[in-house]
Amino acid sequence: MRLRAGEHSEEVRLEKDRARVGDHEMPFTLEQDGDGPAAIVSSSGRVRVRVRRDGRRVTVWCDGHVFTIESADGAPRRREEAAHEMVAPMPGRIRRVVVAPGGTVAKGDVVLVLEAMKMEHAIRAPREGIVRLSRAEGDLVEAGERLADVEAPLASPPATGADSAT
Amino acid sequence: MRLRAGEHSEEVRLEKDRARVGDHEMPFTLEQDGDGPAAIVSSSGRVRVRVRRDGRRVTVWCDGHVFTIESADGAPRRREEAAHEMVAPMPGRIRRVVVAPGGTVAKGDVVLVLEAMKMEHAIRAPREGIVRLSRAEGDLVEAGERLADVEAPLASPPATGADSAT
Amino acid sequence: MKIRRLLIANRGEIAVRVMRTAREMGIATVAVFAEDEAGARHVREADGSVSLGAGLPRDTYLDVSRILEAARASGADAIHPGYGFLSESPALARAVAEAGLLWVGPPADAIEEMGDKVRARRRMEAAGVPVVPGSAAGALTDEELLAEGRRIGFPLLVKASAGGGGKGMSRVDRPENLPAALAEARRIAGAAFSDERVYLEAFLAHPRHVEFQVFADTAGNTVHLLERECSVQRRHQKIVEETPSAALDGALRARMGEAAVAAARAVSYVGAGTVEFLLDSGRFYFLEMNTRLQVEHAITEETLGIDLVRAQIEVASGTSLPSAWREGRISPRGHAIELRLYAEDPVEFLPRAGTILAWEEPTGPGVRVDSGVEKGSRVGLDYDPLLAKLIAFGSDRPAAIARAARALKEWVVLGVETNQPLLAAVLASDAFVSGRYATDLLATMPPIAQTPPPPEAWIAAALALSAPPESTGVLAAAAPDPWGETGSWRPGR
Amino acid sequence: MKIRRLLIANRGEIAVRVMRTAREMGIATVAVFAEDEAGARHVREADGSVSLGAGLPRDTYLDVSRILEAARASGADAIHPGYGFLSESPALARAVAEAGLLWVGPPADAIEEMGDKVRARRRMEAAGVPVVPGSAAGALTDEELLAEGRRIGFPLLVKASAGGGGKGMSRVDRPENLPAALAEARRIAGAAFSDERVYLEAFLAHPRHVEFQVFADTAGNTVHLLERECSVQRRHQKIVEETPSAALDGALRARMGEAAVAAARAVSYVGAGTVEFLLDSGRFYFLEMNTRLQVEHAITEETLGIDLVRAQIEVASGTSLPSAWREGRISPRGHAIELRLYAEDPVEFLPRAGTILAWEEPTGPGVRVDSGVEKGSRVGLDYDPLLAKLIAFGSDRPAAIARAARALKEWVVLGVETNQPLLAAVLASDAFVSGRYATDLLATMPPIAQTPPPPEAWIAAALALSAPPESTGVLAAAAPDPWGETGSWRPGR
Repeated sequence: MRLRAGEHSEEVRLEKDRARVGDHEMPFTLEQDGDGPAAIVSSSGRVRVRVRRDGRRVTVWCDGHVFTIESADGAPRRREEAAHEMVAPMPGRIRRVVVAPGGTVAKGDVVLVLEAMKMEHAIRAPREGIVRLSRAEGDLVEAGERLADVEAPLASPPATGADSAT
Repeated sequence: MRLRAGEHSEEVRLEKDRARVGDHEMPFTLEQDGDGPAAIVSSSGRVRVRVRRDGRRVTVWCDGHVFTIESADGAPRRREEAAHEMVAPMPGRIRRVVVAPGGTVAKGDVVLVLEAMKMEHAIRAPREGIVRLSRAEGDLVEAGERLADVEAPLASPPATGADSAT
Repeated sequence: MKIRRLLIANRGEIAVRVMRTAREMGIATVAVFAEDEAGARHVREADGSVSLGAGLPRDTYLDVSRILEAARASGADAIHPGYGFLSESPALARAVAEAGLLWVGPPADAIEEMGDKVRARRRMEAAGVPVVPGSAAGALTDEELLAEGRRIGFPLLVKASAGGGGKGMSRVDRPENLPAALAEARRIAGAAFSDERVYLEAFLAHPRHVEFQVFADTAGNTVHLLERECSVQRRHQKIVEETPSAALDGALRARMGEAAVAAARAVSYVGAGTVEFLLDSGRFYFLEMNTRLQVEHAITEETLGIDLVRAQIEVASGTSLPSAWREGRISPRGHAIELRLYAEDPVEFLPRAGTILAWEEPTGPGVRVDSGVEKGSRVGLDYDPLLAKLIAFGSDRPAAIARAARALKEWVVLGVETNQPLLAAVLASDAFVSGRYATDLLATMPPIAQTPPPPEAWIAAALALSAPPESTGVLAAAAPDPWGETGSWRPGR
Repeated sequence: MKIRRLLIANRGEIAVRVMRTAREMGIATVAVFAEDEAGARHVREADGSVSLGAGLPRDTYLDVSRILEAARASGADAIHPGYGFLSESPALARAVAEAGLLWVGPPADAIEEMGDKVRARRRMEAAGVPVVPGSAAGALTDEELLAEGRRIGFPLLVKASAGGGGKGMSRVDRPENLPAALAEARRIAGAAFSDERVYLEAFLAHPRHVEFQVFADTAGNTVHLLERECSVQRRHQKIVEETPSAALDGALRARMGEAAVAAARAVSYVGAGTVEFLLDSGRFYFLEMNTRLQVEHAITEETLGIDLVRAQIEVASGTSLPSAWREGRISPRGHAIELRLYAEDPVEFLPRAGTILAWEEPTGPGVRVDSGVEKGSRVGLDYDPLLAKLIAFGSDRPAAIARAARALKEWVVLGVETNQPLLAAVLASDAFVSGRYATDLLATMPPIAQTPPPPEAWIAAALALSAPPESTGVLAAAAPDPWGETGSWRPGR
């Protein structure tokens, strides 16, 4: 299977007691405990691992380092951030909405302010247009969540599927 | 339900947010975590608990104490130790069988020696008769397991159901 | 007065840590919690707990009247404030005394004196404690401060009078930038402390941040319990502390310790406190006094073999300081290092939220973990991102560093990103290993490398993605859900 | 010589503990295991492991040639024997040296000298170390020993010359019982040590068992690192140890320490060792010397702030003892207590087997757990029933006791019965709290009460029995099966 970890990517094939990682053939044994895989033992030694899976993505703790690895086989690609969208760069709370819904903005205008801990982060308009908010002041949002779009002025119809504030 | 812990026994009834333990009515809230019940909180305070179940028996860790509690409702009673049986008083390994299978013993004769750690424990005949072994030298046995019986000489037929040594 | 039931007006690791000592002293413990933390570890470790209601911290852990209500409701006879939240609130200290309860902290007046940074500077100067050259207390307007700035020299720092933790602080390199910096600092200070006053301080190029633990009792005994080196900081927040400091020799240590005691005496201090100094080119300057237990108090406990929380509770109960302390018979030994594990990314320090899916603390000789979370804990964004502290003790500094690195590497945390890679990089850095570093250590370190996964990580991932989802040991309820579906398990697509 | 790869010829908590220090010293670790322990914790914590094959301990952990094979196979350049097993085997010590590997232990000759209890007594007498009055070395026949017995006086003890750990030891109250006791002791000694020789010792009525940690390097430096009080014993096996001992004052401590150093010097000792004394009415007698790391070494580490395993490895590598030790600048501080958690019932001390279903170690300030098991570990009957050790440190003895009691109460163990109730009873007993106790402490304690379950336990049980079985968090594979069916889950009947 094809796996991806950020910019790194590998073809990994599992066979009985051996794995092929890229061009590298690697016999291994797996140690498990009540919490799942506990170690991978190969000729290069014993490496402790812990894995948690969420759908087609896993986080792997491996001897003190943590990696997020996902399946890249025919995966629905993460929604690309469209040029007209504003997404949350990190989890946080929407502290202030600066532009009135339906208001017009220039490229680079601050649309809303996201607070994570005690820091405030300005979310700016990616282009000129009319703001449609997907979330409201006070909302908690996850990283990558769509916060608002900017529609081209006078051109496209109102975005469908944008939730009203919840 | 009727519960038993060694010589202690209680009638326990669970209702929504309250329990009746014997004559004692007790409102409580349950705290849980990924490992099951974590605490029982009542007017007398918060008591940490951990529970593991095995069939109709549970072991309960409760603020530093451990209790084994089993359901006493129509439970198949533990097999009573018959007067002609020898059972293991604790888990261990059969170190020596002193009497030849089919050999004759007097009451109180040592039939076999059970070793648990470095201690040896003599298992003696409960009455006069002919020894039928259920287990063999070197076997690992659990507490309460039948090790051998002594048949009355010349009287009863050979015991049925006694496993041959495994 | 013997305390029977102690309410801990805090959360997270410090609440858990205070409860442990209280339990050892035969004192019942009461936790308080905001509704979103009803199942949190500090609640589960207490003998009893009281809800502070729902809402943001200002309506829960920061609400003086709710804390007092909780104390009344639970029958507590004393309150320990921990650190942060209301620990440096003279209002709570007064209200507790007025309610006839014991306050496990310094007198409200001492908190107040030290809480106003400008007043504290003046006090310290009067007490003969050196302070960083700065603006006169009366200087408030732009014009007055500009004149003072030219006298002190640029670069300099603008600071909030009521501040702490670096909030509202900024560096100004040229006189012409001062007015804008003053305006910004006033805005932030006003919002954070309801007090817009700011002042100026000389900027030290490569200062070390070295603090002294002080302790005083109601009988007038005031002592210091040696120093903690706190120069490893990110954005003015400490992440690694150690004791002893490699920057002090016996003579300097004695002079700084005397200054720390003089600072505490100047405000008639009682209880545990910390006097922070900047140290630059062998000269030291009073920075501020933290009138509470410090996050990093544990390294002092490890090298001195003492329990500072126990001493706090005893002093609050009217007991004198231990005679060994009063007579200077403390016996520092070995070396201790604290690593703060934060739920934040190790590069930009952005806080991270999530649910702890795996949590296996390192253990063994010389390793102590003070932790506020456990497997299944929900980490939100409304609270400080400190998850736990690792304290490593060794008979000397290299042994302590090796132990800290070993333990850090064994610490399994999944579900929330942490600054573990940053902490590992600090321990491995030449500057830290040499002991010669200042508050700019992190700035001088190469960026944290994003290492590619080793073969074992790829294999483990492939195994997990090949297996049916239930077999990975994740609790359905605990799984985060980045794909937008709701919580429960589903087969891999 | 710098060690690169260390094989630990042991299992359980001591193997894990040695590995931790090795890892901190940058030394790779190799575990060995009998096949039934392939997934054991000590194997999982090592960098690599080698199977010793299947079978009883004598064919695995006690097989000198297999240990050496494992070292060769794994490329180890040094062997640490831990305690028990082959740690006091001169044969292994010699074989390791002959194979060109480093032995992290004393010279084979020293092990041999101290291993023969009669020879050791003679050596000690010659070195001016007081010994318990006993039979002459030449006395071997019943007649000779009976004459010696009359000289020493009854009651007296019969002991195996090659023995240790109380094996083959018995008390004889009258001359007429001596022949039978000698026969029994010879039989046991012959079976256990392949050496039937026995000797007699005066019986002390209420002795305390106090031992001194000694350490020596190859340069001829020999020091002691103070005492451990080990009088809390069940059937001659220690279960609670503490340091310092309440029975010693400064003068007695100095005299006993000197005697311990003299004992070590008499056999040209190198490395870590322990000299055990009996102490009765202010007089002390050499009992035996354990030529290895002691189970209870950790309490010395806590009060002295040192790492004895690191010192062992350094001495084995040819380094001298730390200068502080050589110059007598050790700095004992506070009080440390060790509790040994055994898989055994707390009344009859019968060993218990099973699978650890829940295992949550206590943590926090001053609490150290050295553990050989974890959740899911299988506890069998073929090995020592020691599961883990809890080491509690406090600034004084009452604080250490309170901390030990707090931590013991927090320790969650399910699946295997342990001596937890006995340990709790010891900590709470008047005799232990007073510090005035001897080796008969357990005999003088009231029997452990079988407390009835509190309401919360009944409720928790009822909840678990009402729920579908999967919800109790038990792993199907880990569940013991007292009802005779095979392993997997089934609904409640």
